[in-house]
Amino acid sequence: MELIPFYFLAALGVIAALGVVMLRNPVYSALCLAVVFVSLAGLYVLLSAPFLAAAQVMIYAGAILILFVFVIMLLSPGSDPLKEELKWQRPLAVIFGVALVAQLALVIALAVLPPTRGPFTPELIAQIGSTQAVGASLFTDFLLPFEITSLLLLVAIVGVIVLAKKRQ
Amino acid sequence: MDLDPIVVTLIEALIKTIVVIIALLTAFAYLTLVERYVIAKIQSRIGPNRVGAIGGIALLQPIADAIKMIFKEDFWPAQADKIIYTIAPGIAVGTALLAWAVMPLHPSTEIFGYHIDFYIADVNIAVLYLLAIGSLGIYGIVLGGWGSNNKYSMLGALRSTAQMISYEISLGLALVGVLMLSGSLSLVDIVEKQSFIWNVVWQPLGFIIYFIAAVAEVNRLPFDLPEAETELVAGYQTEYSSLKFALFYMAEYINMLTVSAIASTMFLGGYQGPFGILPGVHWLILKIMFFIFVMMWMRGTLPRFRYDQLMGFGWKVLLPLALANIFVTAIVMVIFK
Amino acid sequence: MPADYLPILVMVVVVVAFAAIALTLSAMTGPRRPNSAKLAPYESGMPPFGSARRRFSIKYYLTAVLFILFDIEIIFFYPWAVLFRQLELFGLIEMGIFIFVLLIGYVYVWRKGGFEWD
Amino acid sequence: MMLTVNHYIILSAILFSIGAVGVLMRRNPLIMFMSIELMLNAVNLAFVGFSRYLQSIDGQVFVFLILTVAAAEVAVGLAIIVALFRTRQTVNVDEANTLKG
Repeated sequence: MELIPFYFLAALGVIAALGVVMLRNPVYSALCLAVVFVSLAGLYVLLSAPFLAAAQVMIYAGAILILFVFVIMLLSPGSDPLKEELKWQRPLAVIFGVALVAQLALVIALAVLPPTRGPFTPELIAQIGSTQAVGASLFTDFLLPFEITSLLLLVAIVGVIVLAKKRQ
Repeated sequence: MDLDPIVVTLIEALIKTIVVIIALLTAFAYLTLVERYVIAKIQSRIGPNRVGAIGGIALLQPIADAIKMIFKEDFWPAQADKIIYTIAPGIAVGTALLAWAVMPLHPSTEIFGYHIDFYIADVNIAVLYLLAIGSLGIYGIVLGGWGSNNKYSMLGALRSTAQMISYEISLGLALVGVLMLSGSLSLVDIVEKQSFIWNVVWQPLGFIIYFIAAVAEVNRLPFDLPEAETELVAGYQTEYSSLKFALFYMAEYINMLTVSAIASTMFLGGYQGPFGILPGVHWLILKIMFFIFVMMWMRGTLPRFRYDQLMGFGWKVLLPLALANIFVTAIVMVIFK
Repeated sequence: MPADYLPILVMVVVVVAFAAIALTLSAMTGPRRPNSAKLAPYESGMPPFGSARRRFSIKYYLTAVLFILFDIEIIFFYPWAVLFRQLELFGLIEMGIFIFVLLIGYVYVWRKGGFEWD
Repeated sequence: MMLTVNHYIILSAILFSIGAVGVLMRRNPLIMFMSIELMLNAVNLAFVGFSRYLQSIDGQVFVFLILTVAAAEVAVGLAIIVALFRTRQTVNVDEANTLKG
């Protein structure tokens, strides 16, 4: 029964991802990226991670992508130039992409997944709540990364102000 | 006849969704009428009194408005981006409606031996879901403004977006205090835990911050700079006509209903009556009406902010207040528990 | 459980259908009498000049960046808030440190005039 | 057929490759940056997929931390693109080939 929503969301995500890299107008690319984010959020729900799904939509689609749209409008670059300076680059990129898919497929086919099973079955996550489950781990086991994140954000704030306020 | 439980869930969800959407659209239609009456009364003049007037109340006015809207010319400005210009109002109204998927409307009851829950979905991330859907709603405005390729639309959309994201932070932080008290993100849980005392008693500051931020989120006076008529004609809606314009308008009013419903649910006990008297949907409607009336009253009496004052207020006053509220709540909870 | 979210999926489908129908209806009904004046951008009756897609103030961009960085703060606060009864004093201290570091950035932005609109 | 972890990993690999091709193929730094975000999201999907398979919550916590890192990265990255644009008046990366300020 889970296969129907999976294939629907996967197809939506892949088509939108192709749109991101193929469309000429950056605003359309951004819109396609929003669709990718939302379809991934749907997949997270299928994987019993609804908290991440909400965080994904809020942070990626609601904040990061809004910033992208703002920058597109700020620079208003229009479409890509059709003239290519490096003619061989585009076909080479596609060949590389195909090679990457082949390699990843090989790795996935050969991989033997470890049988370790932790305590967090979907039933347990549903019972304690996915927000509570992530939070409990984050605020105890991952305490140091959590605090360091604040330093990272501080550096980002200072960096942005320095870069954006230059020469005014 | 035995049906697959998933099929039953699907049918139930479909019926509830359609009922909720029809109720919201009706509420929207009559809100426009009520608003014109209230503003007319505040300004001591006569409101609409022509179409199907009964005792001076034009109950058919919204229907006349709707028919007029449908048969207006719908056009695409020559320089507009056709696709984005068309889908923007759809995004605005779609995200506005979707917020109601998690709103608990009435306590669960047995009717003819059949258990009915009066919400579309009870999920344990409901509050985050509301914030996430709210942040997607910004796309409708920013794309509408950009797609129109009109200077007023563009400026209106930019102002609107900057204002909404600024106040979204205070809005999100104002709810944290309630979550600390209830320990759950499910709106059904949060409402059920308020059967004795409403959260507003413990979170008066959080409630006020939420309400101010919510008024700014829905771009109502005194925060209606995105469509300040004197400066920007109609903001991001300038180039829109016919049903596309109506959809933006609809989104705006449904968002008003949504933030009022969230305020009622998170702070005023949702469908719970005072002291547990007769809980039910009529209490929720009364509370929503109260917030809507306050917003109309503010529109009738308050002047508009200046844009720099507006942004300064959000970042320099509301944000620190919301953070202070969280830490005071935390300290009090640590001391008294 | 993922099944809890099925009704939301149903609502998404209904809402998309509703928006699509409304937009199609809007395009189909009503007259169609376009002329060049009607299709030109509305600029209060003045002849329109230039494109609307011009560059705008960097301030909007700065606001959006600050929004992202503080939005992260919200997303950290939510799991913390629902767990606060278990975390208690420990939770208060660790979140206190986190917010203290971010407040340094907040004060820095304030001092540098990042919240001023002129 | 059951939904297994492989479904998610293969989808993740496909999205990752699309993102990688996008970075190599496009000349607009904004679209290249969006492709990088796509790759990052593909990896996130793999993390959550493995988290479900191994029944461990760690994968989800990682993704949560990656979200914040991505936000900081985008904020600074776009600030650099804006600064680049202000000095060079172009957003074509091929023209940003000298390391002079």
